[in-house]
Amino acid sequence: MAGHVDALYFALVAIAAFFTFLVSAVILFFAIRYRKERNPHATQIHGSTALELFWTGVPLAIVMVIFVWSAVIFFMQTRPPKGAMEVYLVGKQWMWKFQHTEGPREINELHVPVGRDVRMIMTSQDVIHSFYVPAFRIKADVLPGRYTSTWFRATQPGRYHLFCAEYCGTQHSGMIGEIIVMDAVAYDKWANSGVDGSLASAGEKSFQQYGCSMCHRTDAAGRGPNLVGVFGHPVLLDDGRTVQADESYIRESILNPGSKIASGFKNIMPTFQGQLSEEEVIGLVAYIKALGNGTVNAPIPVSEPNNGVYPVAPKAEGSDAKSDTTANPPAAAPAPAKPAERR
Amino acid sequence: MPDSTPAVHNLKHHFADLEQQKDSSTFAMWLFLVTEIMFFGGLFAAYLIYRLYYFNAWVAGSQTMEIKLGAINTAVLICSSLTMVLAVHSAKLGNRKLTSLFLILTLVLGFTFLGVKAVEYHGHWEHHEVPGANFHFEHEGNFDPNQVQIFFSLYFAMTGMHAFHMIIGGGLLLWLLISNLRGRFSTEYNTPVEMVGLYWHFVDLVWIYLFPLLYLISHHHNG
Amino acid sequence: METTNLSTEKKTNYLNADYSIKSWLLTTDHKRIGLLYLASITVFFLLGGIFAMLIRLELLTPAGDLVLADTYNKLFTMHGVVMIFLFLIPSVPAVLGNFLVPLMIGAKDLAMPKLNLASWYIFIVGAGFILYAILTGGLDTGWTFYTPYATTYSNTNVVSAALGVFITGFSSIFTGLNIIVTVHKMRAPGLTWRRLPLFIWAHYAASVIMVLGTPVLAITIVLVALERLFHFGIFDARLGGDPLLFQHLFWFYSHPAVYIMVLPGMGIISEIIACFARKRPFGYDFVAMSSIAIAVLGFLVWAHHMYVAGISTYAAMIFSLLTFFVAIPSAVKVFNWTATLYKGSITFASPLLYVFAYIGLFMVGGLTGVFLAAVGIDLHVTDTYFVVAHFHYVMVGASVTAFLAGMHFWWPKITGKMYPEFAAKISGLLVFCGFNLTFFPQFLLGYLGMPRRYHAYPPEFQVLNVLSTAGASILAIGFLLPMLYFAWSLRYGKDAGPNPFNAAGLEWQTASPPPTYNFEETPVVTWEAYNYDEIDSPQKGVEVAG
Amino acid sequence: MSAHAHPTVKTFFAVWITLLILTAVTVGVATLDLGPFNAVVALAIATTKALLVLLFFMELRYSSAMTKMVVVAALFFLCLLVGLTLSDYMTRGWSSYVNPFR
Ligand code: HEA
Ligand code: HEA
Ligand code: HEC
Ligand code: CUA
Ligand SMILES: [Cu+2]
Repeated sequence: MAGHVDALYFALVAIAAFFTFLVSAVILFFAIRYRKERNPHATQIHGSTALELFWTGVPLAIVMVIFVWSAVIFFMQTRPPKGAMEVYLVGKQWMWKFQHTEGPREINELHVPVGRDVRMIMTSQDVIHSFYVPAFRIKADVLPGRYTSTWFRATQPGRYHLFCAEYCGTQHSGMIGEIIVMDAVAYDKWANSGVDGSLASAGEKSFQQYGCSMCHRTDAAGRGPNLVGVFGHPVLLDDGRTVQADESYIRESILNPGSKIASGFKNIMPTFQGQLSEEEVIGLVAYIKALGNGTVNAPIPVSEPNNGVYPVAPKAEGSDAKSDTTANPPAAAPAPAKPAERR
Repeated sequence: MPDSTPAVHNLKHHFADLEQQKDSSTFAMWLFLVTEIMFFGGLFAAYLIYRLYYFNAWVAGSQTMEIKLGAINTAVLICSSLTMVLAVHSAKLGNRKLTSLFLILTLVLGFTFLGVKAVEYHGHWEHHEVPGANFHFEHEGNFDPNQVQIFFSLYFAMTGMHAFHMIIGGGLLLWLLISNLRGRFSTEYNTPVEMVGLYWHFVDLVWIYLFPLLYLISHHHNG
Repeated sequence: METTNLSTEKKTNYLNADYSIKSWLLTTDHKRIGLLYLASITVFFLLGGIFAMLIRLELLTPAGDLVLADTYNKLFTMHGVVMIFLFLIPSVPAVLGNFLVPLMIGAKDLAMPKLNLASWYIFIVGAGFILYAILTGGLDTGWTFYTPYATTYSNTNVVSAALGVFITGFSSIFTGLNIIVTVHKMRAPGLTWRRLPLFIWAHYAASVIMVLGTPVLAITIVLVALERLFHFGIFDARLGGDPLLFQHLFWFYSHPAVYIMVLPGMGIISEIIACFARKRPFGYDFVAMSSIAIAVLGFLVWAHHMYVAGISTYAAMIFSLLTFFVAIPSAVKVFNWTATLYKGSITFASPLLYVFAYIGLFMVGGLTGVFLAAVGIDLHVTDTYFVVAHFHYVMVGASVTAFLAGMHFWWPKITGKMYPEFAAKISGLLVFCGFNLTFFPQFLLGYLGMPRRYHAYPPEFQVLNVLSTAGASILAIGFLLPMLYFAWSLRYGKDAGPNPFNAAGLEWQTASPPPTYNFEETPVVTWEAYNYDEIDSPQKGVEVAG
Repeated sequence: MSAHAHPTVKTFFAVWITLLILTAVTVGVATLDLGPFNAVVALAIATTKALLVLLFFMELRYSSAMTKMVVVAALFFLCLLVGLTLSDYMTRGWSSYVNPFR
């Protein structure tokens, strides 16, 4: 990614330098050639429509090329490839809290394997922060109240700066950290050295602890919908809309259950706003995601990009993705029958 | 015309004639109304976005409105627009008495509006519908009370800004009334009356949209 | 330069008509009001400049050791707020625009002189609120007031600063309104739209932005204050609101506002180039229309400040595309200015040197704006020093330089005295060099990844920061000098006469300083704008009206 | 400039009556259930009323072309504000909201 960005950047530097030097040189030349001593009488020229069109058209053509080029890069920067490993991030004044799906939690440090796509699913506990790793040329604001996401793939082991790029108060400049890129073997060792179980199993615990399992059961007796297989699929809402059950939707369903009601159910689920920490919510989200393919401890399925910020990429290759749940491409078919089945 | 002030007296030094002066004021007033449109525009944009996002909450919030009071107030404002227009008309004809009469009527109607609005606000306060610590919204429906709070935030911002404009309008009317009683206006010179008229109608116009948006359009949906 | 024998000594003019303080504070003369503004914004520029110097001093070392983090945050916030709302927005329009618009169109005053005076008072009251906020603990939200930080988390004086910005906004609205009405209704007989100086076109366009954009800022800032005071949830994510809505509404004004800051300056550039090249500006119609185009297109691009803020990818692309369009009219202007020099008869007076500096710096600033418009690049450099460098190039390098150019050019008209030419050239050089040394390294810093609004930074960025601080001290001297020699010239400067540069334009056809009602007789215009051929032809001088 | 026509008192009363009737109508319609058309009808009526006020009470109908242009320009920029903001809000959920409208 850095390569793409740099290429465009240097192209722009070249264009900018060209125009700056061209115009400066012309001005300098005219200023000397037509100085009063040498040219005591000005010749009045009113203008030239042909020239105007020329120097409107040329810059326009140039910027259109730049637009397309940069838009392509932007698409790459904002659409996580399939099969990316996922890391959850909670920003707060003034620290970064990471949670790996394998279980480890970190503060202000993020260990990732080299050569793997890493997708960040991020939210903030308070104000807006911004996740910025200059070496990877990526940045995305971390907002309170919803998930945003971005992704990167580190190509060189090493330690890289992580900055908070959105002003967030007193210690904004202290909200820095490091991305530690390790080779795959070292990373696996690191990830599995801890005692903590996976994120989904932590979520499973919360699921019991907060009584979610009382209503959300796998048999038909639950007062709430069966959550198995919800994730990654369209959900029909009672107002007729259909939404994609992505991380943001799950999050919203837990914290603001009233805002989107699954069709066929009543708005009886209590809000858990204020009772769950962002970390617990993340655990629950990871758990419900894992339920998506039936087995909690199965590899986390490939998910769609989160609600809103970075919409779904047109389905690309992704053949090496190990997941199978995408066999049912969610955005392709609104399939209102699907949620109905679950009732 | 009775005791009309000499036209020259009202011509400011930097204008060539009264016509240029009047054209300038009218044009300036319309430009000012443009800024008002953009001012309220920000609120309307917010309203629209949240209505699309939080439809159920919007319905719930809207259904707490007293349509009857809103309708009465709409009628009151429309009447005040009529009296205002008549005030302008009489000022143009140089009829000082009628001008005063209509200005007073407009003023009275304006305050009636504000009074009714105050009653409504009081009701919202009683029902804990004012955003903030006091806010409490307990109704059946598939929505999050916080979203209803946003509805009320916008409700108070919009109607509050509108009421604020009415109060300024009231001040202007009072000033017109006093000037008129002092015989400042004549057939030649009555621009201030006309300008305040434009302002007053604009404020009316904002309400013409606020009324359906806040009171009516969600009346029949079930949230 | 031809010295006229018309002595201005004995004549009464707007300056010596009355010396009492009351005659200044209650004046409705646009020229005096312009000077009231000049005095006020100079004070605010110095204040903002002092904040800037403290910022630069702090950044001399990587560790945040000069001031506390909180203090630093207040410094850049107050620097931004003061420089933007109290200095740059009123700078050209309310000083030079106020002074010159009526003169240039042959009017006795602006259409609404009392409103004009009221604008100044409103400005002062608004500034008072902002200063109050600064004095009672400051403000630390950044000049952008982003929510929810500004509404919920900051514990500084947001409400009074917001109120101040709200109030100064009205001053700006009224100035814009006044200029528009004046241009429409007060033009001298014969002065058709296509005979208007480009300065007028530029101010007209900027005024359109002030009238259309500022109210949206006003209501937004009111909502921020309400949210802070009464817990309205409109922008608060915890209450279900959307912080991005604030950003949309804020930038709906604040992007067009950057063109309020630059357009009037562009008008100055057109006047000065024409005068010192002794030519009608190349492509008059295109330059005039590009001002209008910038004003209109400027309203379509605001979300380029929000590419990574969480807006939809599609919206980001739409706004990116539109942003590229707004660069085109600026390109048209630059090329036409250059072409105006062709076959001119050029004298290197200091205003023209400032103009050359302007064009160079504006190109760099503008073209790096094009970098930022490119979504793929902006993702990396947004909220870094690259952006800081970009906007200082356009705001300081371009707008402030244009303001200085204009001040030199019209100083003789305003005061009747010439500034010292040599000192002016030196200060121009200092500004140009100091400026580049201050802000060019910041482009590099930004691309290397140094985030903005950082009180402390990793040590590898130090060298470039030191360069930048060094440049800032040169720049400070460059800005200080004109204030000194302008003041000096009031007493010791040569008498200028009505038209020291032999310039076209109605403002030069009355005495310097002009009499209270500008013209002894309302001029009747029978010639095209920029009739330098007639002025310079030895047979036919243009008769001086009045 | 003062040559142009002016509305008469009769016009004012006619407009006034129409406005009151329209108010009654819009309140009446609100009690019917028209689904999404409640909003459409209410806003259509509001716009009619607004136009009446603009054209007759504010005498826009009798004003110069310039004034009319000013009003149109204001509405145009208002549409830009609303429209471009919505371009974000309406496309945010393109991956998720299969049908963002109802
Ligand atoms: C006077 C003020 C001013 C001016 C004139 C401009 C002009 C421009 N600005 Fe700038 N800008 C700011 C002040 C200004 N800006 C400020 C204050 C901020 C940051 C606010 C904050 O976050 O605090 C900012 C931030 C900013 C951003 C957001 C960056 C970010 O936060 O991520 C962007 C993105 O698109 C941008 C773009 C542009 C563009 C495209 C122009 C264009 O108008 C430039 C047009 C000019 C030219 C293009 C040069 C001349 C043309 C030629 C020499 C011909 C050749 C041209 C081509 C081939 C294209 N600006
Ligand atoms: C018109 C607008 C304007 C102007 C003129 C300036 C002028 C300057 N700015 Fe400003 N700047 C902004 C608008 C402006 N700035 C804005 C909007 C921001 C963003 C704020 C935010 O993030 O919220 C910003 C932010 C900003 C930063 C980034 C802070 C950060 O992100 O952490 C820096 C850092 O170098 C900086 C430096 C300077 C310097 C060195 C000058 C110099 O040009 C100033 C030189 C002038 C003087 C010094 C005054 C005159 C001289 C004297 C009075 C001499 C005597 C005084 C001394 C010797 C101390 N500015
Ligand atoms: C009182 C019963 C109850 C409890 C306790 C409860 N839920 Fe629910 N939940 C429901 C009902 C009913 C719905 C469907 C209506 C809705 O969308 O609000 C639902 C919907 C959901 C959905 C959206 C599913 C879909 O198909 O769209 C998720 C996710 C969810 N709940 C998660 C949780 C979690 C996590 C907890 C515990 C922290 C929990 N629930 C606790 C009743 C409950
Ligand atoms: Cu977190 Cu800045
Ligand atoms: Cu911008």
